[in-house]
Amino acid sequence: MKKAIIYINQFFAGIGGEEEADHQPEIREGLVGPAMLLNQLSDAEVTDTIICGDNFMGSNEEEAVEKILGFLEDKEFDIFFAGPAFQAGRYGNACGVIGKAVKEAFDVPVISSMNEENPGVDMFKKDIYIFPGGKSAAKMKDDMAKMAELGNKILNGEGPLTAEEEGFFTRGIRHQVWLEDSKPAADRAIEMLLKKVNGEEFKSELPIPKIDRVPIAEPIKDLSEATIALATSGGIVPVDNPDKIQSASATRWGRYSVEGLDNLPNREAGEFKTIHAGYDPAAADANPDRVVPLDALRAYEEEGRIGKVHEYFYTTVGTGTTEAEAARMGQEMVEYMKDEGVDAVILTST
Amino acid sequence: MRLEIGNFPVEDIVFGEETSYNDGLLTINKEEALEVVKEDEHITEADLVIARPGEEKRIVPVKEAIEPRYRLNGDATFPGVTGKVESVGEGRTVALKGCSVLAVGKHWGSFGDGLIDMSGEGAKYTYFSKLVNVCLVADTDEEFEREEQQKKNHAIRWAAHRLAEYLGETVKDLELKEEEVLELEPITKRSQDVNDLPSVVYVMQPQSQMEELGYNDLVYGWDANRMLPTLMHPNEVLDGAIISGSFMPCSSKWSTYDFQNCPTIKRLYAEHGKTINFLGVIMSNLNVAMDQKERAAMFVQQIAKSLGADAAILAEEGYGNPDADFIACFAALEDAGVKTVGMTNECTGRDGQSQPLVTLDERADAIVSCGNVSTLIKLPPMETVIGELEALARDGLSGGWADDEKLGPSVKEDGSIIMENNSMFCGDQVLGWSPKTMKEF
Amino acid sequence: MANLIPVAETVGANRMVPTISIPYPLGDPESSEDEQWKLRYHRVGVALEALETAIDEQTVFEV
Amino acid sequence: MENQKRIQKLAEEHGEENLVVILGGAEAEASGLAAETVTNGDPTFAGPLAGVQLGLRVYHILEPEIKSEVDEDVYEEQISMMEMVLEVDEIVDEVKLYRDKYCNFD
Repeated sequence: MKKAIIYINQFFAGIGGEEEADHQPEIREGLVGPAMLLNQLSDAEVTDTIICGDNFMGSNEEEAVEKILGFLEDKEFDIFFAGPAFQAGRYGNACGVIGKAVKEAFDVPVISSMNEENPGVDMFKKDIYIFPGGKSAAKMKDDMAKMAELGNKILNGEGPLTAEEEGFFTRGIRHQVWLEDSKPAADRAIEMLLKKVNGEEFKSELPIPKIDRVPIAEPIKDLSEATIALATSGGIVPVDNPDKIQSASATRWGRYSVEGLDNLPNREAGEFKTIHAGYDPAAADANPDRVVPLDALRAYEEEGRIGKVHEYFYTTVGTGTTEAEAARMGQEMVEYMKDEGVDAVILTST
Repeated sequence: MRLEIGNFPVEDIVFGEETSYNDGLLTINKEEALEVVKEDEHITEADLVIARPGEEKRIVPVKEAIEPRYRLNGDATFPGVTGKVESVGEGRTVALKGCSVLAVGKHWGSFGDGLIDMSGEGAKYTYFSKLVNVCLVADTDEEFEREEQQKKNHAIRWAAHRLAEYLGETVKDLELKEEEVLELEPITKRSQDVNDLPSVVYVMQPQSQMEELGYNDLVYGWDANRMLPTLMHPNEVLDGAIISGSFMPCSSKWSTYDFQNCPTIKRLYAEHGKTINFLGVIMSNLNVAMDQKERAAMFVQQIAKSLGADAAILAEEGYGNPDADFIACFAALEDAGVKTVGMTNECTGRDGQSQPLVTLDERADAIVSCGNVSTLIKLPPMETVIGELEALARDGLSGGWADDEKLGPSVKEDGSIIMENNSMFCGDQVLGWSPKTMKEF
Repeated sequence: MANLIPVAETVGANRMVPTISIPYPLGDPESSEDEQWKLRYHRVGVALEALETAIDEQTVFEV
Repeated sequence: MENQKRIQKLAEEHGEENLVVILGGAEAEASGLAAETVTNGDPTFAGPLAGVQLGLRVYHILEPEIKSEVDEDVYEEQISMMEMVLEVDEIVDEVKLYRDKYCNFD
């Protein structure tokens, strides 16, 4: 029989309310509070209950996560549940923090439930399955039933588990599916068009998601003291592409020295070229400075407009490259840049 | 404009003495057919191989697909490619239905080439597994692009078009059994009850992002990169005026076969006079520079406005940077009060977590989505490979790779493969066949 | 520095300087070497100005 | 929570068959929750009666069975005002639902 473990807070463990919210993390073998209900509804056996005070989790997150992951280390379990957390904000946060950590550490499905007003929803819906739940514990049964039902489907290998059919909050994870009725795209388009023209309700197959915002960096106070790095998604690499960066859907990146170079020598000179498969390479191969403007930045260095050009330029390929991979590569590049005192980056894209 | 297409269903294709059509059986004199192929001296080797639905056959690298056709007045079936530039879309054309000519590299693949499995799990990823295919497997002396990831594939693609015309000619004198009539009255000469219906334009954005000539989709033989959006009659699109290019990641590609049979145009025809007034096609394009994208969107908006279009269906051939053209056009149409439905595929990554289109705009509120280019697909070996399997891994196909830390090479020793949907031949069927959509998981 | 400003905006870039084309962001091969250099020098200069400028929303700097 | 503890204790001391719980809640949902708690166990699974099925007899004060047991004048004085403003039928139905379903005694 498959095994499940559930996380609940001090209140649902019967330990106490606000006065006990600093309760230390603990694990109890067997069923405590809502674990009993889950055990009735789930196809898995609920073997243990993890309990932690909401405030403890809020103010000692790292310690709490470390302890709880420690509890789980020698446990066997196939699925993890957290909550339901209803409208309780701190509890929702705790379910999300633990759920995400457990998913990353043990790669098991994690399921929770929260009221749509719970801030935990927006914070963690991308990381774990979260069902829209009731405002208070009066909805315990309904909410737990939804969690258990999805858990059962996952454990029994049933699918596909789409947000639309199962009802959990959308997670920004989109995959292709074959429509059951095989209705061709042309028919779907005409139907949508007629509805739109006639002012009837219609449902886009690609709802426009909210756009990510990046915090704005402070301006550089004194450029003449600053070290500026060049970076590109245009795929400029040494001609032998030593890091084997892919020409599309890249997952790798490289950094190459420009020390002592006034510009980037081209493909013909046996130095730099582009391996980007998404655009015509002729112009970039003939003069890589068209993509990575080292020559121009050197000129500003000479004039004293900037302090200096950073020793390396950073590069990868931006065609078909997923946002997640791009973000990861960017973060990895930034580590190096920070270590080496780079103040600002000019990133060129093609 | 009235186009009559005489349809001859093809149930099977065999080689034989005389190229002929008889009651669903197409017989090809291989030698004679290959002579047509080799009219271009750049073709160094060529063979024809038949691939039927259900057979254990894997075809790669596939560069183009064409429905065999012939124009009965003797003009070029594919103007500007197999003959002079003369207008199409009017008069009579015959077509061999249920089959296609595939242009297949004997060795070398390129970024925009794809793969077709005729049976098994892989068959569902492409429309062409349902057709009886005449595979023209050829090599050329186009040494200048041998090592390039982007290839024009000129000799093979043009040879396939000649071959399609040659096969189409087989039925030119035969008695018609089934005829499809495609006719739209001129826009200003329609009856009141048609004029009262919501008027709809179909905006197409065929691939045209390479600034160098030879890679892009062609409009009457003219590189679509060199044109501004223009009004076309849907019959021209269906009758060979548009030729597919050699650049776009393959699942996003619209082959010539797709243009000849464009399901969205057929569907708009079916609704014409009943629920809508189908005005025609605005042929736009895809561009590299932002001002080009904006200029194209502006022209599309202007044509739609001048026509008095109430609504539009907008389709892009591609993803990534073309999404910017798609969204710019979508926004321009909505701003002009033209209620628009977009058709596209998405690139959400192997894990499904990436932003679906690189550019988004809340005005794009009605989209039909046809698939994820980056879905990983694993397929078992096939008994027979037509072309060269190694091309998938070696030659930089958009959905293949030579090596990967986790996944290894795309082509395994036992002939099984792992690839991205990107290289499924015309797999996302954005011109209207797609039975796929995208859902949140 | 990007040609596809809408893409940069969508992914959340804050300081943006337009470039001229996808295959050659900073130097059109059709124009003379001198013109290309001037353009590249100028646009990189705009990027440097952008780095010095305080902004409170996504900003596309004029070139 | 305290109430659940108290009822659990009373049931242990006097035996479940010797206990009748009379509710005074003003809303159907809350009364139903309380009725469920003392019969089938705490449905919120937060209190001592989580997973404990006492199966007690449970009535709302507004139900005719209880009304008939109470001195008319006292009822008039204490309850009748509330009887006029509350959704009596809803409350009674809700409590009866759990009693009929989970009560172990007649």
